Amino acid sequence: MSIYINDQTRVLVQGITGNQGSFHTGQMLKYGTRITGGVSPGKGGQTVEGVPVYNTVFEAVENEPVDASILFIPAPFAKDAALEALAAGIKILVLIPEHIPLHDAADIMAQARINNAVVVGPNTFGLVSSGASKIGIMPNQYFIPGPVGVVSRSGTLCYEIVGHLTENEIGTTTVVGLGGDRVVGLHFIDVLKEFESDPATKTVVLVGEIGGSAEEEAAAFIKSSMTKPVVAYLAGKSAPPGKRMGHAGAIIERGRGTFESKVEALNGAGVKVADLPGEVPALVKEAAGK
Amino acid sequence: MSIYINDQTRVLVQGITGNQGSFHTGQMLKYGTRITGGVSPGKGGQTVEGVPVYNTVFEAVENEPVDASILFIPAPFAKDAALEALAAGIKILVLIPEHIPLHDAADIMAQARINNAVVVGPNTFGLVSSGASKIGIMPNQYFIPGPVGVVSRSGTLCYEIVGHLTENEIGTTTVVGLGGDRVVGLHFIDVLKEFESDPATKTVVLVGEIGGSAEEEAAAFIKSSMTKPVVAYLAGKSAPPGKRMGHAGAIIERGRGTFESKVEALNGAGVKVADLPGEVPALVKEAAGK
Amino acid sequence: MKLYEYLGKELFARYDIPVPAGRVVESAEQAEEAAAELGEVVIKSQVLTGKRGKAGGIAFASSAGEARTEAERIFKMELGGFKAEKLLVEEKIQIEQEIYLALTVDGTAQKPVVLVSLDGGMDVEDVPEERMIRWPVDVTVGLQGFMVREICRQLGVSGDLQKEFIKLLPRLYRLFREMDAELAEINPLALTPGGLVAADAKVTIDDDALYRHKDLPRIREKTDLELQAEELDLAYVELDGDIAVMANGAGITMATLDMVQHYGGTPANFLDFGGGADVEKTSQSLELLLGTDPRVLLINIFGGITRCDVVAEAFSRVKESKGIDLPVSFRLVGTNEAEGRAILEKAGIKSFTSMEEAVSHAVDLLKQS
Amino acid sequence: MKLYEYLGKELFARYDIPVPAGRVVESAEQAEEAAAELGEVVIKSQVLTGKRGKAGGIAFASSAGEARTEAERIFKMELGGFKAEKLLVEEKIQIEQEIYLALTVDGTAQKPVVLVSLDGGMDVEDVPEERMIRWPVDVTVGLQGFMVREICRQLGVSGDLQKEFIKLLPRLYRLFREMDAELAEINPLALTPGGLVAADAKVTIDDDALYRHKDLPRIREKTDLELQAEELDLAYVELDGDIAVMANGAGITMATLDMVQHYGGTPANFLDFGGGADVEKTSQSLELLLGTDPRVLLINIFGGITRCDVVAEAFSRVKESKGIDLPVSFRLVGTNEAEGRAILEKAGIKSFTSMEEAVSHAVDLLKQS
Repeated sequence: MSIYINDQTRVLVQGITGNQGSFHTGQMLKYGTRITGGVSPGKGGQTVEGVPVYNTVFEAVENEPVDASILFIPAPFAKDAALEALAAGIKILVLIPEHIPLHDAADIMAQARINNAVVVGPNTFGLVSSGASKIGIMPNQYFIPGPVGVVSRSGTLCYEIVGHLTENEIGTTTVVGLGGDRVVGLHFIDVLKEFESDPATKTVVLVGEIGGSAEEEAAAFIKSSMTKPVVAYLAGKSAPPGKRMGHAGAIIERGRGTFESKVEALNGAGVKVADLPGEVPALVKEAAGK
Repeated sequence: MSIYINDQTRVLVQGITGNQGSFHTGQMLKYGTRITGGVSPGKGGQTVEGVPVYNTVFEAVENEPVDASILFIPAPFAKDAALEALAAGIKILVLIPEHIPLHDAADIMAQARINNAVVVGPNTFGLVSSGASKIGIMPNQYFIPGPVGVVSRSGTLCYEIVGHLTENEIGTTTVVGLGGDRVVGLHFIDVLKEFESDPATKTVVLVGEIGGSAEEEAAAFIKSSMTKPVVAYLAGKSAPPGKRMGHAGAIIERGRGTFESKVEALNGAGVKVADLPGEVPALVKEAAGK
Repeated sequence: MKLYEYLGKELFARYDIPVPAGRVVESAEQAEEAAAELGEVVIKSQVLTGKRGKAGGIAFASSAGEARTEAERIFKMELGGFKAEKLLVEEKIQIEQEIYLALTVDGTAQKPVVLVSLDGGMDVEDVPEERMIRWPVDVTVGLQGFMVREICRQLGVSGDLQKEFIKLLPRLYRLFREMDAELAEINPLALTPGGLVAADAKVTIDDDALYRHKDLPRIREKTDLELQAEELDLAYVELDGDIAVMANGAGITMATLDMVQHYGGTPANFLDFGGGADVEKTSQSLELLLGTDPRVLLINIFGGITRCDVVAEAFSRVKESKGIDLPVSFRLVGTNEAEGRAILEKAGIKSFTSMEEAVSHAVDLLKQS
Repeated sequence: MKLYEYLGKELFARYDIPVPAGRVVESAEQAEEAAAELGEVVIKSQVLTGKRGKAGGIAFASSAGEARTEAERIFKMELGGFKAEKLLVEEKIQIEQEIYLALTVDGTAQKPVVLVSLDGGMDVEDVPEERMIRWPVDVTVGLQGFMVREICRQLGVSGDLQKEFIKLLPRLYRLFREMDAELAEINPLALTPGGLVAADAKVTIDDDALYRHKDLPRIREKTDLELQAEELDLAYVELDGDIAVMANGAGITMATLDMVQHYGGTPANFLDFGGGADVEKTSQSLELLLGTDPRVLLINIFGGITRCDVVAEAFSRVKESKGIDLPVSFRLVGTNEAEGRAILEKAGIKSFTSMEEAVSHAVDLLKQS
């Protein structure tokens, strides 16, 4: 079982003929993702890794229905491509690019809300239903089926933690990368809700970081509405206030979004917070053992 | 029974302190409409005909829930007021004003679609659930309960026809004025659907006019999906092509939307078209007798 | 409000939509000067009628002298009842392909709609339906690049022409929205060696939004009566018959005309004086009608928002001040009906409650007159 | 990119948001001239630090001479590590009330949000939460009049001030959206006898959208290293410690710093060289780091989109060309791990697979050095 996607999900790759698009199309196919088509304006009629390429999303969906689209589109053109996918009726969008302008992201989210579509990202590694379907750019080998749901604000750190789980032979149901930008589609709470109602997910790992109030909001939700155990790791304990650490979110401003406030909120919701990424598997086992 | 509204519908009057707003608030109250409040920026705290006046729609709905709002707002400000009602969660809007700019109407309808709201008008007399609730400006005395649903593109002509029905002691379930502008919220088909599924409505009267293709579309819908008898009257038989007769719609352009094409389409759907307004009651009786 | 071609093209230029180099001229001499500058030119009468070309209102000239001669000829022509006050003299452009492009509002979809066809240059009604691409635009999304790419795919257009469309369509959409246009039509949109150029411009601005466009000139290519009616905010159309008709509401006014014809009469006009007019405005509407010298006057009032007493009061006032000596048939029901009827009786006017009776009476009066 | 106050005010003026009359000056002489024109003035250092006023970067002057003296003083000051190159000399305005007004983007709501408080003039973090009105704006609707009326109702504002808000807020919203601002803050927004005036301007433009605003100057109030990093499109922050850290991804870079501290070391920087960098860019990132003279170098790569062989190749290249003589701890796993490890071995570099091992090794190296 999994959330959002499964092995039946029909996936479109927008920007399939580019370097990133074609490489990850191959990777996703290897993982088992059901890719039904790609879009690259002006390249219609070609194939990439055996996948047919269309000129427009409308042409693609005319030929075969599509459930989800992953975008490998340069940031300045990502809004247009995302709006195209939404207009063509696609209900799950995975926005890989970073540096999408803030107001473009706001415009995309507004249309996604209107169309009842789920947007993962932007600036995300995507999401994976382990062993069934990967719509993203994460390294295939770490994502093996198992009982743990993972949701993360950052990419490589999430691989690090999933890597530790895998080393310990703990697999995952679904791993979702929320994306590192200020405006992203899914938030912790959205994904926690899904995990809570997914029978296959027994334990949840939340990978957060300093800045913003997403972890505090997640903690409040866990406290009020979750029965499943949650384990967390938070990055940024050593970060000085007022400096932006890469992500739009990773900045401690005006005393808000500190490491301490997040740990306190999570602990208050019964969530154990690991000191080091390598401690996560033990905490998961401990939580699952209860 | 009735469609869209009934005697429980809580109605807000936007622009209640103006001449039209206050006069028709009185008329609607006399008819039995449940008016719970009015809005007039800067006039909050006053009362009109015993109805409390608020400064904003948000203030009004904070005080008492509202199901429908009727707007007596000068055309240049109508869009703002309509968007306010939609933002405040009101699901039925009756837009009385004429001369609302075309693009403003398009903007209003876009937001209404997003909010799943019904918009009656603009440039309409409103709608009335006979004997229960009137949200509009039509003269009270002609709208008595009975088995006939009426839907019309024009106002006074609709009164004329309902007047003939009343003279013949034929009452109405609901009478809906679609409004005379190029962009209006409800179309014939929307209202016909409601009448078809309203148990109290036994016969439907459609009052149309030349121009556009609304009557032809209605005819196609009647043919494919209606079991109840429909009687029609169409204005504009004598109108010369290319001249705009008042309404945005009432113009025969490029040989389309002629009287003859509409009569043919309606007859083809089994709809009798009256030659004179005064012939409608006889046709209704004949249709109901079948 | 329809804009003259040259005004439409001024708007196009403001929105970076390419137009041919040209000059607006008010005399044949100026046309000659313009042609001397521009070389081979096309001279186009600036009137609002659609069929300028067929009627001879457009001419080509390969020399300045020829331009002068043609301009003289066109200035003398009457097109659709009007003589042009201005001509547009434009460089002759090299056209490789003629495209039809328009934006209007689709009432059923409640949205702006893009219309494009590769069969440009001809009358739009002659373009086969299946050769016309229609793309409704959600106003909350706007006209985005992806829509143009999809339109191009459906047209079978790619490469440079697609790139030209991707530049041009969003500009036309912005103009359409920001200028409150009902219609923004380019026919033909000419593909030239230098790219797309708007060879014609038909832009109609929404009258109801003119208050937002104070910089636009007000165009008054109308009869005096129509202009008067416009000032009074009346919906007025001149017709050829004998019975002047005044009613409240567009639908019932049309129905009144239909009934006049049904009973064998001929209407002299369509006059909808709207809802809720006061005595002053109603009086002015009546005076306007009387100015057309009709043989019979037919007034049909079903008062809703319009009050019967107001109409009756206006009528008796005009009767007193101007004298109404032609036969009148008056129908009066609805809001404040009794008060209205009383006023009319005092003024010696009989009134009907039935529209049928009033109209057939009017036709009888016409036959008697 | 934060804009200097004077640039923010230039934008305000472009969007018809009233600002005080003023001059931007680059010398004390010019400040004197400006004050001679403007009368009583306020002189404001054009630096990006927030606490200009408290630090003495703002002064009032009632004569031209005084303006010169104050300007001289301010030009010499260092504020937030930078000396002002420009001062803004403005007429002193008569303030009846100070208001806080800002537009920013609310990540949770995914929408622009209006922030307004009648407690203006103070630091925004000192405004009590319940005195701050927050109004999220749906971008498909835009900032409409009704929203301003409702905000005013919640503020308890009516009459003339409400009218001023109704004029001003939609203009600030347009600026915010069209200029791709992350923040457009006016604090204080001054109520003067002539209406609302923006007494200050804090506008931050979204770096990711700067390509759409070629007319805006590029502001470079940063250290040389930060500027170099910006040119390389790296996320780089200088810190005070000894171990230079380079990793791929913001989260894991932060986690690496945390782990350095956990094992008793101190990080010299935050350097996230992103995902999918090529050999060239990776080499440049390394060179930048080496330029900071750290005592130990820690590289932590979990290759996903980043390829281990590329990083290893870059490292061995830099090692060869520039010579890396400081102790290095290298962690390398993920995409093309075997190839990367082989390259490192060839260059005589041992690498770890575990982040914990690599980090604790780096701290050991520091202790040994």
